[in-house]
Amino acid sequence: MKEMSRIVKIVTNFIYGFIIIFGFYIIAHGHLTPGGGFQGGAVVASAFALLLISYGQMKAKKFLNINIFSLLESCGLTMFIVVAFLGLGTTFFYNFLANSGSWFGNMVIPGINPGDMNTAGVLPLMNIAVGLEVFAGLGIIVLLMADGAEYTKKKENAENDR
Amino acid sequence: MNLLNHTPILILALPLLAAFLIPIIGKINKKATGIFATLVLGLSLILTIILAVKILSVGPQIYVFGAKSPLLTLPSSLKFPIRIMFQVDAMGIFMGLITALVSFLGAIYSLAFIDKKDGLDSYYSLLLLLTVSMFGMEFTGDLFNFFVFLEIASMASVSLICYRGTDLGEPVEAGFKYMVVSSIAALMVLFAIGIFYGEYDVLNIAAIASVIKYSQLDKIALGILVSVLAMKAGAVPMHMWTPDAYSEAPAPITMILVAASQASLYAIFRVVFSLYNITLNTLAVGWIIIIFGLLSMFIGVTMAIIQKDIKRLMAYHAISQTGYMLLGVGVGLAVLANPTALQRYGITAMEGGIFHIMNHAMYKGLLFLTAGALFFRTGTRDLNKMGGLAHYMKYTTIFFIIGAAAIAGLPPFNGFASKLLIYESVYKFNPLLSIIAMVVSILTLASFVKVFHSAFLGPKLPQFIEVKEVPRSMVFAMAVLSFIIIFFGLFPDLIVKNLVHPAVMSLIEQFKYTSTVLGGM
Amino acid sequence: MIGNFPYITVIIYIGCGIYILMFQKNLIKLAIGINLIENGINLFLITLGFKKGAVAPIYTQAPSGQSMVLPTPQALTLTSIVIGVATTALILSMAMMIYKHYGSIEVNEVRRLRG
Amino acid sequence: MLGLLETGSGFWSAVVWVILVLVIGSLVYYIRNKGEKSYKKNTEQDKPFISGNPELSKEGSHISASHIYWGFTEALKGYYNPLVKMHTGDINDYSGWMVIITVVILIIVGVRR
Repeated sequence: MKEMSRIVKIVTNFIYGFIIIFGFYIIAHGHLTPGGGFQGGAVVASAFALLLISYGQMKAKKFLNINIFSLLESCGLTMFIVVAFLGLGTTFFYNFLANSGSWFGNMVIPGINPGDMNTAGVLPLMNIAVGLEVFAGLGIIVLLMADGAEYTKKKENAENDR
Repeated sequence: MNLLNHTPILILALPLLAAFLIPIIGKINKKATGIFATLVLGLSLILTIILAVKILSVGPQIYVFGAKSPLLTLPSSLKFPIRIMFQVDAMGIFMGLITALVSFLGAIYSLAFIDKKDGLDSYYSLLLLLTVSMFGMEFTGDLFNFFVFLEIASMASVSLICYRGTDLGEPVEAGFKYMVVSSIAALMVLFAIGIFYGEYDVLNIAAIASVIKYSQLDKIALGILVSVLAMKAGAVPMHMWTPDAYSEAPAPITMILVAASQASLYAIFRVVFSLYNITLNTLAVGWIIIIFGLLSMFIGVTMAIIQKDIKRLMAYHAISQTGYMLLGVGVGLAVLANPTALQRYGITAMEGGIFHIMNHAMYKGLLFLTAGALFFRTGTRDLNKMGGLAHYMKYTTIFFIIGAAAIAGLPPFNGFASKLLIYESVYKFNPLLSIIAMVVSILTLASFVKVFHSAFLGPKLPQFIEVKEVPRSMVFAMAVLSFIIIFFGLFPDLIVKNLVHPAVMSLIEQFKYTSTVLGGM
Repeated sequence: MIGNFPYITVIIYIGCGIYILMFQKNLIKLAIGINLIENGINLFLITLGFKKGAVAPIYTQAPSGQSMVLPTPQALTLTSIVIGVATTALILSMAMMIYKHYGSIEVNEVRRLRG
Repeated sequence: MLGLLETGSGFWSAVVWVILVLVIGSLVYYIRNKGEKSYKKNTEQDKPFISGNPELSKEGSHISASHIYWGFTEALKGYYNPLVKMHTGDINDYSGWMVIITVVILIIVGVRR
């Protein structure tokens, strides 16, 4: 994919930071506001897609490195399973942090309230793990599809020239 | 905190953790991923055996996720289970043993078989994911959890079918076809689960089974589930993905795919026996499954005889052998309603059908591994190009003879024991079915004689001069399977009495299935 | 009759999806067909949990006098959407590989394995 | 120890079968050894007699896979041609078959009692 015009690149440089921060907001507040690991990860991955389109596939490969994404994805997945294993004292996915006073352990106030971030025990950890995995995974998918599109474009150009 | 009552989940969680760690290990050193995956699968095989011994001695095991204790099925304030739970009874662990053994041997076989440099860590993590999802399909007691594992299984198997797709076109085509058909199937299963949830507001199989009334909606859900899962198991009118997928996947993966379609077969039996049991019109649904079995048997074997590609021929045989299992269990289902016939031949027919699942997984796995060995050495799968390989590959020839004799149902091997059970009991139900089953068995032998003659016999061909025996890890995997085939063949009563009969009983007695979860309500 | 409109849309969704899968010749259109069926079933799951005049299930306790919609179908739909993303990504990347090897994504050309 | 498998009407024991095969096999082998001693392998004696025609080379006479059951497939051409044509291999037919079979089963299960 060729690069976009200069205007798009400037706007992208400005915007993509906020998109990523918004994505992390959705991941972190998954247990309070609508959203969670997958939705937040998708928003962050849309920032990568934006970078890919505006800078074209060749340039984007320099700062969107597939190996880092794959490493991030494995770390996210392993974190998810390790958090589930930690609950093995009682049962597999046991929420050992809920109402325990330590991390994310406050009591939940019933009724209508804006909600306290420090509640719901293991759930925020799971959301972060899934968010990490999803935005790395979708990042890889977007980059690989860009490579695929690049290959088929080169093939078509070659056929048209012949 | 002894690990014993956590075994149902550890069988799944350890390979899952390994699957996620493998890309990281792959970065450190390429060869370690294969050995690590094999060790983890070996560990999960040992855990499956421990769980099997425990279930066959004590009774079905429940494992509730995230509850105060693994056995707390009903949260204090409610009358029906909410949490996702594993309910492993004799039938579930019977299939679990097949999955564990087949995937362990597949991992050992692929240590030497797969030598691709780049995609090695994705291969092993997908193999572990496929094993985990098959375990999940067989152990779960929750309908939606079954749908999620079904979807993971089809995605993992599709990516493994396309593993050789970077330089070849056919594997990707086979994978694409399988993926399209499996996603329709999975979405239809989700539709049926939506119907169940809409009617009974609960997703747990045992809870639904205790309140099911076989209303008009339940009939629709039953029709969708049976036909869609029959497609995933490879029953005939919808079997066409099977030869494409089995012939294009690498040999160890085909062996595991056979066990994966048997997991869908198990799902049909779970839906029909544990979810509905007597409430459904047993004769009609029984005859539907019998007709699926007959079609699969006959068309599977007649299509197999004319095949030229060795793995395509064996794939059609997998379809025709699935027909035997459907026939056996279909007869058992057809007579489920009247107890006298059930005692006389229904239970023996089901024992034959379910014992045939285990036997088929063993000898079909062995045959696919021998086909993989031939492909590994000669590079072709076309029977016309092969010839005289018995001169060079001694062990593979012996293993092939054992596998072919077992699939054709020759006496000392395990195929004969389960086919005999099916013939005698199905004869009492309806003689014509048993006659067709015998004719199909003869045609199976005919087509394997053809493979043996064209691939192994004949003079030494010039282009195979430098062919030599396959590496040790492949020979070891095939040797283990042959030992099991011979052992099951010589002492079938050990297996039938200790493993197959409890499995059949756990399918037939629906009240035991529901009472373990709802506490004998 | 108004209450049945979501179910009619579900039938239309699944009908279009199945029509596409059975008659369309382009592989990408098959992926679209699968997505249509998936959307239809997600809509079906959501409408199962619907209660007239109920509030979104995001509170620990329902506000006084009001009731909340059933949360479980929404969780099922979430997982189904996640699986839908993965399935579509897999199918589209396979379609790209088929185009790379076969040079075409028409169903009647992608037919080497038959018989 | 004998591994008796009850099969509804009778039983099956593979161990007894193997013992029988060994006993009868050794008997047959014993009778075979009593036969003509002057027979030697790989000599003129074990050439197949094809009414005097020269024997084809081994490579020439090896029937390859697609010709082995040509008689069987030729006789059943009426059954095989439509069956092979049905396996078209394109995806529309795969999903078409699946939808048709689901509809048929829904009719059978739904309409009956």
